Formats: sequence, structure tokens, C-alpha cells
Amino acid sequence: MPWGDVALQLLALLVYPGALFTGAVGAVCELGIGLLLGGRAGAAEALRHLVGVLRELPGDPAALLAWLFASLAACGSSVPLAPAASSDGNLLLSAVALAAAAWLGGMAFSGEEGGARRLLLGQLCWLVALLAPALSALSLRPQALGAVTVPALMPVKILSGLLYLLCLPVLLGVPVEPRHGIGEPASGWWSRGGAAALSTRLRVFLWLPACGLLASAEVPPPPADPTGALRFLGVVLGLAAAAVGSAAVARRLGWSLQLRLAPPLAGLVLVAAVVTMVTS
Amino acid sequence: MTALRAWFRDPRPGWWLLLAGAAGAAMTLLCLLGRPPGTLLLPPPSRVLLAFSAPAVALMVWLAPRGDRLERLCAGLVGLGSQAVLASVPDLLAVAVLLVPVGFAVAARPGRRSLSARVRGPALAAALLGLGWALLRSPGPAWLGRLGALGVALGLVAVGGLVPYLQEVEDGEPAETSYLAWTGFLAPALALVLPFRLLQGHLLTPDEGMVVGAVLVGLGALNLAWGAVGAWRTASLAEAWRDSFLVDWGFALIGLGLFERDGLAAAYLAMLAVLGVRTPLALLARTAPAAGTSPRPLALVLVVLLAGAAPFSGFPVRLLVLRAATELAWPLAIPLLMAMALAAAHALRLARALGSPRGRDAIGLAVVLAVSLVLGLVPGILRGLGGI
Amino acid sequence: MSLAAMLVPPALLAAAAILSWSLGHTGVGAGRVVCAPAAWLAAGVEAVAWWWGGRVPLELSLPFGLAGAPLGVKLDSSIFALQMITLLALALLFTFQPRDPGRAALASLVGGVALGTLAASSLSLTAFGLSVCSGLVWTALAWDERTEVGATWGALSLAWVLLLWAAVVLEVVGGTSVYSAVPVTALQAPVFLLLAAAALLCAGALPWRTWVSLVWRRARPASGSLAVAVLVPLGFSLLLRAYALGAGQWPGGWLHPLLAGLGAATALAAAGRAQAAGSVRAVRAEAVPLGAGLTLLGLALGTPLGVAAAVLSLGGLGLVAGLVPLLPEGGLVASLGDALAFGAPPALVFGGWLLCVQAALEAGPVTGLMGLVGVFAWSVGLAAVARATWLPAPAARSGSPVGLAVGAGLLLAAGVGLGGLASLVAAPVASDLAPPGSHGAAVSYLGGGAVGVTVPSGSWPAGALGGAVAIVGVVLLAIVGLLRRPGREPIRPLSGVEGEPARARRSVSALEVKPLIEPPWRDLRDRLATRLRGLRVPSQYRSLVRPNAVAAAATRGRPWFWALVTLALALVVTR
Amino acid sequence: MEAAAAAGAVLAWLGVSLLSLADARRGLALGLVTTALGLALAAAASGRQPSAAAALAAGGAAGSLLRLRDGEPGWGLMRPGSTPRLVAALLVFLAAVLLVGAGLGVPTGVARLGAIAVALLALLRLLTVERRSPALGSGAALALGLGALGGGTGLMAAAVAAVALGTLSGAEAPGPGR
Repeated sequence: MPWGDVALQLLALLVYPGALFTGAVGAVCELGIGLLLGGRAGAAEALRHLVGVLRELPGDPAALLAWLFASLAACGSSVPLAPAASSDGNLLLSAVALAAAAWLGGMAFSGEEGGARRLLLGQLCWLVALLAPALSALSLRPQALGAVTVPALMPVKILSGLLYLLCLPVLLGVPVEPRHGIGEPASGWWSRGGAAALSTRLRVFLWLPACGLLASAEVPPPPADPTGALRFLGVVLGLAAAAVGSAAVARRLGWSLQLRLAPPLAGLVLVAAVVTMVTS
Repeated sequence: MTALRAWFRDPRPGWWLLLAGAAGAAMTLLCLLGRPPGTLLLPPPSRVLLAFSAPAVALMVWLAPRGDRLERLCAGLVGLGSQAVLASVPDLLAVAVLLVPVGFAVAARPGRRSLSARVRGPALAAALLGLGWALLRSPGPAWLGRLGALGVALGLVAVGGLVPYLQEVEDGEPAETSYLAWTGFLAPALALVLPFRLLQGHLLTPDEGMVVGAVLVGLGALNLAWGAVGAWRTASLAEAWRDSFLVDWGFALIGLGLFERDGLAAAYLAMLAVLGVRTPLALLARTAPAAGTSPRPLALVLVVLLAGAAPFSGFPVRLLVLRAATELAWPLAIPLLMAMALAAAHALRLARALGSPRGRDAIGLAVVLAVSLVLGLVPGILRGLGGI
Repeated sequence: MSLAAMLVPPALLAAAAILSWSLGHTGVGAGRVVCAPAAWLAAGVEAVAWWWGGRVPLELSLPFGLAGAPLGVKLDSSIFALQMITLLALALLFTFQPRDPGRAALASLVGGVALGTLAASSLSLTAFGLSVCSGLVWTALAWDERTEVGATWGALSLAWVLLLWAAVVLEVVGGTSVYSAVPVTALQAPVFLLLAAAALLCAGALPWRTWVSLVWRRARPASGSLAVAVLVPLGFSLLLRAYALGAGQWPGGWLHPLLAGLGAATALAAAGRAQAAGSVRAVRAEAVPLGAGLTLLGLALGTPLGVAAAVLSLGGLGLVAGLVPLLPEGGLVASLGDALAFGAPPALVFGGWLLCVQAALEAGPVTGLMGLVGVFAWSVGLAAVARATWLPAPAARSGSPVGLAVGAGLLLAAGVGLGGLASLVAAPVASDLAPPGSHGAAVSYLGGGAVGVTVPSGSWPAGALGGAVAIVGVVLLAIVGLLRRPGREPIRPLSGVEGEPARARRSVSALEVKPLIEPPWRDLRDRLATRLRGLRVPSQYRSLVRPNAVAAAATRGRPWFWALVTLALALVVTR
Repeated sequence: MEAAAAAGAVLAWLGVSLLSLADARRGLALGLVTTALGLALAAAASGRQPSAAAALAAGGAAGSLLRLRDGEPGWGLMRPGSTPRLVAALLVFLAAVLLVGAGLGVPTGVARLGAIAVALLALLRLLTVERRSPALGSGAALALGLGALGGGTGLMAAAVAAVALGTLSGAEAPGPGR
């Protein structure tokens, strides 16, 4: 038994890019949302939310398991400077782990299937976005997909990237229902109690794997050095901001952008992938 | 000795029945010994068949109420003797002639239906067989030979009381006067010797052989379908049991009609199964109480047996008849497959009729299961004994 | 040693059956005590003897036949794998499911016959064995209760009948149905389709609700789980045999995508049923069909990776068949068990499904799309597990905590040791049955080791990363267990037994919990059945079509009817 | 020889026609014995073993004598409703002629004509009769007719069958179990 490899993977799982890094990036994203949407008050609300999550964590197996699966998903995407070889990445592994983590949050929708239905629909479209390029490139290694710059594959990559961004808020449990009228208290994003409590509580663990997967599968892999790691982090945060921004804008304008656009776009991505497969 | 004495403590039946029983036993013995030589000759398959018939008779006697046992024994011995004679007489015309008195002897036993109603089937069978055989051997145009071939084939079907010559079935009719006497006991003997008699003398022209084969295969398929659906759908349980015989007979007729080694072997095993398994089960079903709410495993295993699944007697029959049909023309196998699959449907109903037997019935059932297992597991040995 | 591996396990189970039955009749209720050790011992003997014997294939032919079929048994890597899968599932069930001596004896007998059937050296003998298994399984099911036995009996009867015909056609066309002697050219597409139909009916790998789902919805799941543990591997063994018969490929390239598509459809349909199920038990009933669909997807690809992945996935199925009946109806542990059965990492089910999908992706674009459908099914399955926590749990079964621990432990251990299983068990099967180059599609490379599995499209460090996840997960759950102080309920437990979700659960009845996705064809079967039942012969034709009148005339022994038929036939033959 | 065979065949046909038109013991017995004698004459004329032919006649005669012991007394000929049987007797003869066809030129063929006519007519009667005594008589005639179609064994078997059927009681049993 290669205990050395186990130790390295344990380190990756628990520290970088696993639990610790996932939690840190998640916290940054949550605070960012607060700041973006509610200024200082929003940031304070986000901070309270994070403290609450940390306090409740030890007695909450769902949250712990979600964190574990999210960390596994993060390990599956190729993150620079990760202790384990980046060639070990596997999109499918990350996808399943992330789906499992999301559904641990999805259990919160008991009695109101609408949320769960949205999550499932979004997840299926997200899978199309994630795997369509893999179908064309016949590979599930994120860095290999990210490195692909063949012109024939670019349409699929671009379309699937768009679809991924569209589905990201649903996957993360960011509210996407149309909300008419301007001005929403930031607290609406961390609604306490009620069905969405768990999903919002677990969201903090999903930011890095969800956005990191897109970054590693769509963007050419950064060099394995600190600058590369910072670049990767920047891309992740940028993607998170884009996802939240789009969701917030659409929400305020009273559009259900994700739910309306995602399914047809997923169909389009599939068609493009098939055409690419046939022609290449 | 005491048990024997207890058996014979019954009220004596009519002298003629005792006489007939003795004559039956004597005829059986003569046929087994082949005396007089040339006149009576029992082919090996019929010997095995006779060996399977004896336990069936014993079971019938054993299951009868104490007062009726000697009478049943005499009737059974007459049946054995008739079976032996029908199988031993080499001349088919003589067989057809002898069918008439045998038919009357069976019909003359007290029963609900009139003698004339019960004798019609055997009489028609005798006429078809005799006239057909005569036409086969007589010089004349080709259509006459084909007509004769048809007569012989239909004769066999009529002896068994199969579709389209079904006899009326009545609930509560004594076994020895019901359809069981012919479909389940006497007809198998004829079914086994008929192809040998036909093939031995090379009497059939290809044209006539085709007619015999086509009629047997066609009516076999019809009986198969009728039996499989009828046993499942019919309202009367007695009719359901009769229809289950039709399934076995359907396989046997198709096997015979294919005039092919595996087909004949299938028919041979099917007939042994009718005598050794189906008939005793039908007898048991008349005495066993209805199934309770919680069936015992023995009764559940019966469903497997009645559905023709392994390791019981139905499996080798199905394997061989499928092989024969596929060798000749694979589409022939499709109705066979459908019937095999449908057999699963009516097995449950028939097994429920056997209920949860206890005492004598349970022992009888265990014996039947053992016989069926032997037929299902080592058909090769039985084929060897029968020279097939 | 190979001989021992071939003969001892079935003999042990048969002996256990006889002993248990005898003890039962003497009033000693020691069914479990006898049969469970026999099953574990059989598994041990098989494994040790096979490895010690140098993993040399062995075939033993006897001079006499059985039920008209040539009697012979063989043991090779694929048979070893299938027998081990069956034995482990049986061992779990025998050990942790309560059975009275009679039922234990019957179950042990079923196991013995199943092992013998897996080792049969000819297709006709396999048909015989399948027929015996079907009969015994039916007996076990009907002995417990009458519900859902009809459909099972019908499907299994059809399966063995079709297999029998396939064997007969092989004998007629190729002169024999002995696997090692059948000419490659004898396996034509029609024979293969018969064989495949039998296999799919037996394994319940079809895109509608099959007997596999039905038997687990019964009040007493013991016999149902036995049937699944025995017959699902048996069904897949037929498709593996088809590779052996066709020298590594099926007759016709179109058969591979056809069956792979069927597998993907099966998985998706099972997942769809799971996410719409009305009870926890109904959700669990779809775990095996979902896995069977993905296994079929991998197996039908015809590539070495596909076959290896299918073997590993089948291993997962076997353990799931042994584990799921031991799960309690509700609670944190139950949900964890459900998650493992529905492909949560890092269990064996996850590893097997992962490789099946990757194999589909690597086999070509069309099968890649089927793989995507498989991933959809997988994801919907996980959603169904989450939804299952909202469903009301009947307080009927508490399951077997120890059994659950052992089963889940086995699943996790096998998942972590996926690399070892791949290189020691699955890869040899693949190289025996679908050697590289035997199929036109891409030949995939499967690297296995203690660290994990590596395939061109992406690796899964099951040993290292999976092991780490397993360790951390177990430690976390232990901590949570320790931290649960009285009066301090977790805010959101999985099971819904305690806390807020429990309130939610109590407030939500099964009828209120709607399906996540409502497929338009959900009640298509019922609608069609109603429509068919409504069909009538138009009134103006009824006087012509009167089958009942003909039947009545035929069954009452009317001489005029006899004369009519005879005359008609006479006219036909004399023309 | 041919004339004897023809006479025998016609006699047999007349006998079986009489049998089919009779409902009482005397008519049945007369019909049966006439049939047996006719068939025996035709068989002997067509070159079968005289002993076998004689046995057939004897069997038929014995059977008819035994028939006299029970059943409805009297002749019972041409009762109302017997017209179809009369027509059938004529039609059956024509059918037999059709079946034998070219064989009519030789004594064997003529003998077969008689036997076929007897067998067919006896069968028709047997299929339509309800009461025991006529059924037994027709059965015996059927056996005789079929036996006359064969060689020595057939003739002997027919004789035995006729006697055996004669031993069965023709009295109607009371109640449903007739």
C-alpha cells in the first residue's frame, strides 16, 4: 500500500485544494456577495452567517459530508501546486462528488419540490456543460480539456462555458427566482430557517469546486507555481462574481434567466458536440 | 399379509369384473412374455410404458376408498391388459378392431354419461384407424393413400380424445370412466407403437408420410395452444386438468409428426410423463383437499413441475421437441415456445387444486415427484431402456 | 486446486441446505448457523483454491448427460468473478437476514444451483440450471407471500425458454452448445438476440419495471433479495459467455450500440422511477436496475475496458443486493447506505459506474452520448436518495446494524481497493473475453494498482484519494456521533428522524411528495392496458366471430362436430 | 368367386342396414348375423383363410344370439324417424363404391366394399344412437366390418370382439349412470 500517496492525497483533501482551501474560498465568496449586494451590512450579515455555519458544523453530518464531497470535487479538478499529481484529475469524479454535495443541501427542500426540481434541472444542464467538451475531446482530464485550443472544438467549449455559468447559481443554491421590485435586503441570500436553510449553509463549500471545475476545464492550465495558483484563484473568483452578478441582475429585472435559457442552451451544446464529433 | 387381507376384506365386485381383472393380468403377462410368438410382440418402449403404468394403477387403487379398492384393482388390471394388448398386436387393423371392445368395456362401467355417449370417441378412433390402415394398404389412386394416412393420424388423435375429438368432461366422474382412461392411460400405448408400426414396414409413400406428419404436427400445435390457454382460462377445474394433458399430448404429437429421432424421443418421454406423472397427479387432485392460505413448499414445487421446468419431467421433452422442430424448420419452434411460456400460467392453478396433501396423498405426491425427477434428470437411461 | 474451486463451493452450499433442512425437521432451528458459515467458507475456498491453483482455467466433462444436456463444468476468470460476486452477496444475506431452517435450506440450495449454473460448460446445461434456479426462486418467493410472484415467474420462465431455444439453435447450427467447442460462425445474430433477451429478462436489465424492482417492494424482502443476488449475475454471465462464444465479439457490430443504448435507457428509466417513488423501499428497489443498466452499458461496448468495468460494476451490484435488504427504513445510516448504493464515492459502485461511463466515452462518439445518459441517470439517482429522506418511513424494519456495517465496509473496502480488483479480477476477465483487437472500437488501456485505476480518459486514485475520503468520512461520522449530546439535535441530519427535517417529514405524507420530474410516459402502460381492455369486436361482426361457441361445440363431444372436422380435413388432403 | 364375393358384400350391407334401422333385440340380432354371414362369405370368396372366415361368421352369430337375451323385445324396424338412416344406408354404399373404385373388378375389392360399407354404417349408427342395446349391436358390426378389412388376425380379432360385446348387458341402467 503506497502510504506516501495516501498521505499526499490526505493533505490535498484536508488542506489544499481540499477542505481548508475550499472553505476559505467559500468564505471569501460569501463575504464578497454580502459586500456586493448589501455593502457593509451585507458583509456583516454574511459574516454572521459564516460564524453560524462554523458553530453548527460539528453536530451536522450533512454539512460535514457536503464539505468532504466538495473537497473531493476540488481534488478532482486540476489546481496548481496541488500535492497530488494534477494528471490525477477527473471531471466525472468531481461532477459526481459535487452533485452529491449539492444534494446533501437539496435535502432541505422537503415539502417544496420546486427547489429540488430546479436543482435537478440545473444539475442536468450543468452536466451537459461539463461533459460536452469531454465528449468531443474523448477525455475527462480537466487540464487536457483546458489545454485544448483546436478551432473545431472552440464553439463547443464556448457554448458549454456559457451554459456552465448559467447553471452555476442553481447549483450553488443562489436564489434565482424572479423578484420584482428594486432593492432586496442582502439577508434574502442567507435566508435562515425554512427549506433553503441547508442549501444556503452548504453553499460556502461549493464555490471553489464548482467554479474551479469550470476554470480548469475551460481555461488553459496555469503554470504550477504561485503565480499560476493566484491566476487560478483569480479566475475562480471572477467566475463566482459573474455567476452571482448575472443571477442578481436577472432576479432584479424579474427574469428567470437560468431556468428559461438553460435547457434550450443545453440542447444546443449537445447538438454542437455531436456535430463536432461527426466532423472531427 | 395383514394389509393384503385388509384390502381383500372389501365387498366382492361382480364376478365378471373379477374375471376381467384376471384376464387383464393374464394378458399383461402374456404380452410381457411374448406368447404366443408372432401374435403378441411388446416393443421395448411399450415395456417401459407398462412399467410406468403399473404404479399409476397402484396409486389409483391406493387412493380409492377402502370399499372400492378391489373393484378399482380389477378395473386397473383390465386397463393394463388392454394397454399391453394394444401395444403388442402387430397388425394395426387388429388393434383397431380390439379398440371397439376395449372402448365398450371402459364405457360399460357405471358413470354419469350414457354408454353410447362414452363409446363414441373410441369407436370413431377405431373406425378411422381401421379404415385408414385399410386404405393405406389398398391399391388405388394417390388420394386414397393420402386419405388413409389422414385416417391413421386422426385415429391416433381420436383415441387420445384430443382436439378436435374432445370428449365431454364432468366433475366428479370416476377416473376409470372419465377422459383419464383414454387420454391418460390407454392412448399413450398406441401413440408409442403407431410410428414404429408405420415406419417398420416402410408402408408410407413420401406423400402419405407428409400427410401423417403434417396432420400430427398441425393437430399437435392446436392441442398445445388449446391446452395451454384452456387450462389457464377454463372455468371448470376438471377441464383444466384435461387441458393440461393436451399440452403434453401436443408436444408428443409434434414429436411424432416430425418423424425425427429427437422428436420420437420427445414423444416417448412425454408419454412416460403422462403415465408416470400427469395421470397420478390428476388422480391425486380428485382426492386432495383444496389449498389453504399458506401453501407448503411441496405444493409450490408442484407448480414448477407442472410448468415443465427443470429438473422435472417436462424439461427434456421440451428440449428434445425444440431440437427436432428447429432441425426441421425453426419457425415450428415458435408455437412451442409460446406454449412453454404459457404453461407457467396454468401450473399455479393446477397446483392449487392439489392443495396441501397429507397422509396417503402426501406419500403419493412424493412418489410422483420422485418419478418426475427421474424422468427429468436421467432421460438418457430411459431412452436406452426404450431403445430410442 | 482449481478442481476444488470448481466443485467445493456448490457442494458446500448443497450440504448446508441438506443439513439445515434435516436440523429443521428435528426441531433445531439452526438454519442461519449452518448456511451462513457455509457461504463464507465457500467464498474462502473458492478464492484460495483459485489463486493457489495458479488461476488456470479448467474444464471437466462427464461421460453422461443431465436432462438431455451434456454434463460438464468449467472454471475460468469470468466464472470465478461471477461466483465470488454471488457468494459474497449470499454470505451477507445468509448471515444477517433471519430465516427459518426450511427457508435457509432452500436459499442455500438456490445458491448451490446458481454456482453450478454459472460453471456450466454448455449453453443447454446453463438453460437447465437457469430453469432450476427460476423454479427454486419462485418457490422461495411464493413461500413468503403471493405478491409480485406472477410477474417474476413469467419473466424467468420466458428467460429459460428463450435460452433453451438459443442452446438448441446452437446445437443444430454448430453441432454442439459446449462453450469451448461451438464454432465461432455458429453464433449468428438471431441466436445472440435470443441469448441476450434471456439474459436481460433474467437480470431485469430492461427500461421498464422488471421483477428485480418488484420483488423488493414486497413486505418480506428476504426471498426477493436472494433472487436478485443469484439471478442478476446469472443473467449477465450469459452476455459474458456470448463474448466467449464469439471469440471476443458479438455477431454484428450493431449489437454493441443496441445493447449499450438499452443499458443507458434502463439506467435512466430506473433513476426516473426512483425519483418518483412513493416509499423508501421503492427507491431502493431501483438501485440494482440502475446499476444493471450501467453495467450493461459497459459490457455491451465490446472493449476490454468496458468488460472490465462491467465486471467491477457487477461486483458492486452483488454487494448492493446483499446490503440494501439490511438497511433500516430510515435514519442517517440508512441514507448513507442508500447513497453508497446509488453511486456515492468512494464505494465500489461508484468506481464501477465511473469506469463504465469512461469506457463508453472512450469507445466512440455514439456510445459517449450513451455514457452521458448514464451520468444523467446517476445524478438523478443521487437526487432520488435525497428525496427519499422526505418520504415517510414505515416503522416496519430496523435492519441489521452489524450487517449494514459489514456490507458498507465491504463496499467501501472494495471501492478503495478498486485498483487491485481491476488488475487482479477484472483485467484478466477482459483479456480472456474481449482481447485487444477483437473489436473494432478503440482498445482502452486499464491500469490498476494499489493507488487506483488509470485509463486514458481520466484516472481515479481509488486507493489513495478514495482511501483518504473513506478514512476522513468514517472519522467525521464518529466525531459527530460523539458530539451528539442529549438535547442538542443536529440542525440538519440526513435521515429526518430527528430535528427540523423530521418535522418536515412528519408533515409530508408520501402522496404529498411529488416526483422531481414527471415523465409524460409515466402511466403509459396503464393507459395502454385500459385501451386494450376496451377493444371489442365491432357489433356487426360479432355474429361471425364467436370463439366461445366453437369451443363449446368442441368440448362437449358432439359427433356432428367431429364428422365436420374429419370431412373438412379429408377434403383438404384429397385435393 | 367374384359373384360370391359380391353376394357376400351385398348381404353384409343389407345386414348392417337392417341393424341400423332396427331398435329392438330381434331386428338387431338379425342384422348382426346377416352382416357377419355376408362378410364371412365375401372374405372366403376373396381368398382369405376359410377358418378365419368361419370364425368371423361364428363370432357374429354368437354375438347376435347373445344380443337376443336383453334389450327391447320385438323387431323394432323402421320406427318413425328412421328415414335418415335409410338414406344414410344408400349414401354409405355409394361412398364405399367410391372408395373402392377400381378395386371392384376383383373379389378382394368387392369384399372390401362390403366391409367398408358395414364399418361406415355401423359407425354412423353408433355415433347417433342413445340406447345401450343398439349401441352394442352397432359396435359389434363395426368390429366385424373392420376385421373383414384385414387378414386372418383381423378376422379372428373381430370374432372375439363380437362375442365380447355380446356378453355386455344391453339392459338400460336406471338413473343418470346408464
